[in-house]
Amino acid sequence: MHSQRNLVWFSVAVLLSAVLAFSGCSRKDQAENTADGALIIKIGQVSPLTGPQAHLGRDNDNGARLAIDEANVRGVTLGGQKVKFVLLSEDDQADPKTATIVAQKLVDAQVKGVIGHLNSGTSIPASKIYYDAGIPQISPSATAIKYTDQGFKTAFRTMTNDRQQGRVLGEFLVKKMGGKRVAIIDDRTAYGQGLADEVEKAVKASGGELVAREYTSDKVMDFSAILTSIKGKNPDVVFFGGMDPQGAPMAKQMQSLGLKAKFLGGDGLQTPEFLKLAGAAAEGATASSPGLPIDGMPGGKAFRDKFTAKYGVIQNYAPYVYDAVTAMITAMEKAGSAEPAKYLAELPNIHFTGVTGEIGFDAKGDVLGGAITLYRVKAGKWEVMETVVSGTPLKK
Amino acid sequence: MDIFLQQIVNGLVLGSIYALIALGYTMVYGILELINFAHGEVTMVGGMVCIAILQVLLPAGSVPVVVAIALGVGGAMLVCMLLGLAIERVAYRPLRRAPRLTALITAIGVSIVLQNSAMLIWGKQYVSFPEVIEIQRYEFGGAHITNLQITIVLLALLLMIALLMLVYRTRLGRAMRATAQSPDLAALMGVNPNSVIAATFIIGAALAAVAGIMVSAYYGLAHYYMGFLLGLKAFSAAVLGGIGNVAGAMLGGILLGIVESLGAGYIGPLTGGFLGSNYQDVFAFFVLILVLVFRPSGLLGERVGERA
Amino acid sequence: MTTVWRRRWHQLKNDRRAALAAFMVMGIVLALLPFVTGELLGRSWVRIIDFALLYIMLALGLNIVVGYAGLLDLGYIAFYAVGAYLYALLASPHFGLHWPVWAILPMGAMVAAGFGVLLGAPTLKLRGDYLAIVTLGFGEIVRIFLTNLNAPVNITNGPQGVSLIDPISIGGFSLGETHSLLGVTLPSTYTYYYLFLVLTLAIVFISIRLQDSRIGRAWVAIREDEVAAAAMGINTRNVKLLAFAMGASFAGVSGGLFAGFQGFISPESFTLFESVIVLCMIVLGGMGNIAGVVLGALLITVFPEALRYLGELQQLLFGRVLVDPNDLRLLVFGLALVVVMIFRPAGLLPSVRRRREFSADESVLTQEQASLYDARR
Amino acid sequence: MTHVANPSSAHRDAAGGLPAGAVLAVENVSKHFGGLAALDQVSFQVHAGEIFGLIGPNGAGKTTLFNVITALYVPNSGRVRLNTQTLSGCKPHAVVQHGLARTFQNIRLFANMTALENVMVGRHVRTTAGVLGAILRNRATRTEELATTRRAQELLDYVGIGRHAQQLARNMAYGDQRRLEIARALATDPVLLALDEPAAGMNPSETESLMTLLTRLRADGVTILLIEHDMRLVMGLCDRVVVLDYGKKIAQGTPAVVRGDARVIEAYLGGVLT
Repeated sequence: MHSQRNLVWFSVAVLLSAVLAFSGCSRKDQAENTADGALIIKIGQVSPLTGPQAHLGRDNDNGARLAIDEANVRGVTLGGQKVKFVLLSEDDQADPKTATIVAQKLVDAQVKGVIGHLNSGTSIPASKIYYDAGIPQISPSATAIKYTDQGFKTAFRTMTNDRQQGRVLGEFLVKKMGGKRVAIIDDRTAYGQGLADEVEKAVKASGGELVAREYTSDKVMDFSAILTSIKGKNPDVVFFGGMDPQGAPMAKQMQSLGLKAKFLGGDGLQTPEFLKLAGAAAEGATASSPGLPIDGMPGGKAFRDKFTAKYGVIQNYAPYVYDAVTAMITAMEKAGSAEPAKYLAELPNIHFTGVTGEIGFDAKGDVLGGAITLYRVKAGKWEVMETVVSGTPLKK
Repeated sequence: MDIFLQQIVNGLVLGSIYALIALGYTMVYGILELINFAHGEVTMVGGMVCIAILQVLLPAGSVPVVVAIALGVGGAMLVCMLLGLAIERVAYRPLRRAPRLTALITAIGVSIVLQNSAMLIWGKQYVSFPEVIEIQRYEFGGAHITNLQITIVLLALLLMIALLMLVYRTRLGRAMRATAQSPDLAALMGVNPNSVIAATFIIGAALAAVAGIMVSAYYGLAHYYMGFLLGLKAFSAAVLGGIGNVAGAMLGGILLGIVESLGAGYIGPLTGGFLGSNYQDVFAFFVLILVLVFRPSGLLGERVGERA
Repeated sequence: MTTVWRRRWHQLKNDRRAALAAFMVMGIVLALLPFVTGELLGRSWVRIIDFALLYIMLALGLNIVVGYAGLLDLGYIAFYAVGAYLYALLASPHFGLHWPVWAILPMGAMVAAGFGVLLGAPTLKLRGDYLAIVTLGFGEIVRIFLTNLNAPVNITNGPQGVSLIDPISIGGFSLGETHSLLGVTLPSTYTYYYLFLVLTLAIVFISIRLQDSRIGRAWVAIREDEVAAAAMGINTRNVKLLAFAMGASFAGVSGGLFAGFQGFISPESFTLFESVIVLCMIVLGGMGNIAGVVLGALLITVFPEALRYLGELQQLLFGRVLVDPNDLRLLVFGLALVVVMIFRPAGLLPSVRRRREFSADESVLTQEQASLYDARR
Repeated sequence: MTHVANPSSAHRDAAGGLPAGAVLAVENVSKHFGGLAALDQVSFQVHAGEIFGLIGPNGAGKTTLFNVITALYVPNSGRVRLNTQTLSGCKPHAVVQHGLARTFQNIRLFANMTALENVMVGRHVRTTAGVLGAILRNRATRTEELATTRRAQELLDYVGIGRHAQQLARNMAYGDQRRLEIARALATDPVLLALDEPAAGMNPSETESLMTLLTRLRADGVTILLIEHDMRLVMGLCDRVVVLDYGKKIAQGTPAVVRGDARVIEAYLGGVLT
């Protein structure tokens, strides 16, 4: 007799849930106009606004806002119709599942384009939803090769990908840092592993010897075991593909283990955070970051002044978000329409000088002429060493 | 050889931290048969509070470093003790008669709450531990060990001995063991189970606080999320040694630490380079499972007979 | 005697009628749910409901292992992962394979069941928390292998995950695209909803049938007292393994659907936390009681999403957003867990069994038996 | 009239080389734990339809022997046979399969199942429905399920707790729990019913009604092996008894004979037996 009773309860449960689902009050957005008759154009922005990367997510959000506000102040008319841009920011918690949900949310809200997501792991699953909806997506910071490799013609990015950065790092490691014997560590995240693998290829290609390939995770703080076995292979450079929370204690533990090799990392390490956490151990560490040093950027100084005035210190990717928005609006103006179908066709043809440098996209949607800059910690500060142009040169 | 020695040292340091935390799990389990999932979070709070206090005192410069550290450690222990007490009161005491799984879920809930409160208080960023201790490196047989590491191991050892003393030499200890054997009988013998249990939580929390401080000092940082993994490892250690058994927790902790670092260091050579350090946790868990399959109640855990 | 039978028969008849009514209500609600939700809250909420259905399947599977057989499994998500990866590898450009869904899903169930037995075998002797930690280890081991099996031979594509997974399509009818049937437009998320709904109902049905069966009783008997169960002629080994296998097979199916629905999977979707969440679902809702488990799964998937509106709530209350709602979400979730467990230790909808158990009248016996710390139920 | 004795037990008697009438044969069983011998060359037979008592002072090895018979322990030497089957070395569930059902000294019911469900679990070994049957609920399964329920109710009525069918085992009175345990054991259609100190912790009146139940069981042809402290129960009930002391069989025979036996009296330090 249980079964029947269960069915009754089951239906009750379902009803309850339905009610609960509706209780989450929300309104639906239609295309509307402002008081002065300007057409409202919604642009989405997605990044982790919570969790360990929230500070980066917030930074992206601010970058986008700055660009949007400026465009509105400047005043944009598409096909004779005056328009006003509105930014819808969503939090994907750097989680793939949530990413698809918020992507769906933006599609529902009929955004004309999306800036984001911040992580590769979220940009990839979301890209399918945007592609199905035919909405252009420009990620300012997803570096996984796969993102633009899926054949989705709606996916673009304004930052160099892992292959470009990895190649530069690898060559620099061997040729400039004199790395004969190289040890590579990655944190088994999409970012860390992707970058590390590219670096490994480049190192081998340019004649370096890989003496150790070790692994850790993005949650642990103890690396003494792997560093010890690396020490046994006495390399002269250790490369770490991962983020600063791991990189900093790693640098410390290299010291306390008496591991003398030079320490090299990617853009995950080239942060003020790393300096703070590693303290004295940070000295001499080298790390790369896509793009030009902010002061080396064409509009760098101006941008930083504007940004810091409004939102405080630039965390990391804000300039790329800014350029991503500019690229999108430029394409809209070129097409004389904000209709995705129309301006999507123009995106590959645009070319302008943005904050981070010359912006243009190749057939895949990767940024052209992406530059990579290398930094070294000197006296507790990141100092520019040199900038390498990695991407395919721009067609003028 | 020196590599091997170094790995042992690494394992020992890691292990003694695990052991300290494992004690908290095992003591509570011994008495309540409850996995206090939130214990790892208490560890995290310990580290955080200590850092907070140091950050206030050090720049002021008015107090000498030693005093600052003493205050930091003391403050952290105090906060954690209160926290432990509160957790027991609010989350566990009402559920003593409930099915064990209920208590387990509550424990998980508590640890989620603690994590996110910590996030709200200390932020999402990693917090760095002020460099108060001048790091010295000593070398023996090719292996390096720092003064900090030595302090950690010795302090952990000291605390464990102290705990053993407490459990086997004092009235409170006797009361604890009695309660663990049979709460009702203990009650008949005039032991007040509630106060004994409270005491257990407090002691466990104090040890966790010290462990948390060690961790954040050793790695130079703390994060609201760090308690989870630590707690998990420590709990495994407690089970490995035979949960409910104080000596077992210590053995399990040290053992797990050494197994992990040896695993990370030698799994490659062992498997002819087929598996790398990326499988170190597999290795650790594999050892754990093996032990449990052959000794279903852990290394030192006494055979728990058929209790239905 | 005869009176007993008559009483039974009456109960049966009454419940039948109630059930019929319930069926109809349920049918209507479920059929309209996506459209109503889509209109009121937007399609993203339909997607959320889709995920909720996946979690219901998961939870019902774990309910067999934990709720019925009383085997505390903290590595359950591994079976979900197995199902998902099986689908991803057999229906994506990764290996260039594009098998049909009707071939993969049953296979996923089988393989997952196989893994279930694999996990069960070494843990048969273990009880309670020892079992918990071993299953936990198992779950982690599976995840670690998924993360690292991209070298030396690339099987799982490692941390990068597998993308471009084929959307589920039944007889050329791809759920990946928007269709319009007799004037009604069916977006992808809606069609998925109906597929998931059918499978969920099937799993609910199976669970109900198992509950009052010879096997179901054997499971509960083992949960209650393994030695006595063996003394009653129950082959505890096989029956336990059966529980693991059944539970795992549900997860396998659910995982396959997840892969097809999401189009991209990576190891980070199968962490220990997911296992814990699924466990929370069944305990919160009411272990061993199907309705309870369903409710628990729904609440835990929908609740955090609903909490996204905490911001607007603050607006209402204080006129401005004091704390970023996203920061409060998990906190509130944790608090909810604690509070519910304290005030409804048997879950929101306890099973008949447990309800009796908690309203245990104070007969001499219960007083004798109820030890102060009796947690061994 | 409810039929409780295993229908097939009658024709099994002669079979398998057991002397006519014998159901259970304990043959030179010895069991050592480390140094000390808990059981030393113990032998006896239980005949169909009798209540056979196994008695002895504390530490005499009664429980050890019981565990050897129910195959929880494997004897160091000797064997236990139930009709044609050798039990020693069987898995617990197989022992039940072969027709030996037991109860526990410290009652072990399925606390959170109803009385009815408890007994239905007892039918497990005599029924066959599997997962598929459960899901499809085909005719075969339905009839089996119905039969199981009916049989369970019968047995509950038989032991006199039919009205508690829907009550949780844990909420039943002590005496009723004993009866439930017996009913559950009977549900397995045992050739031999082994009771481990059924009167333990019972008050006189409960013991009284238990005796009536056991007598009735015997009358209905159930063979019973009884381990007991309570001499009144043993002497009043058993057809034959074996007395153990320090793991040795020191006497065997009708209660009357055994009561007179000098060694038994000495073993019990006199007095107690009267």
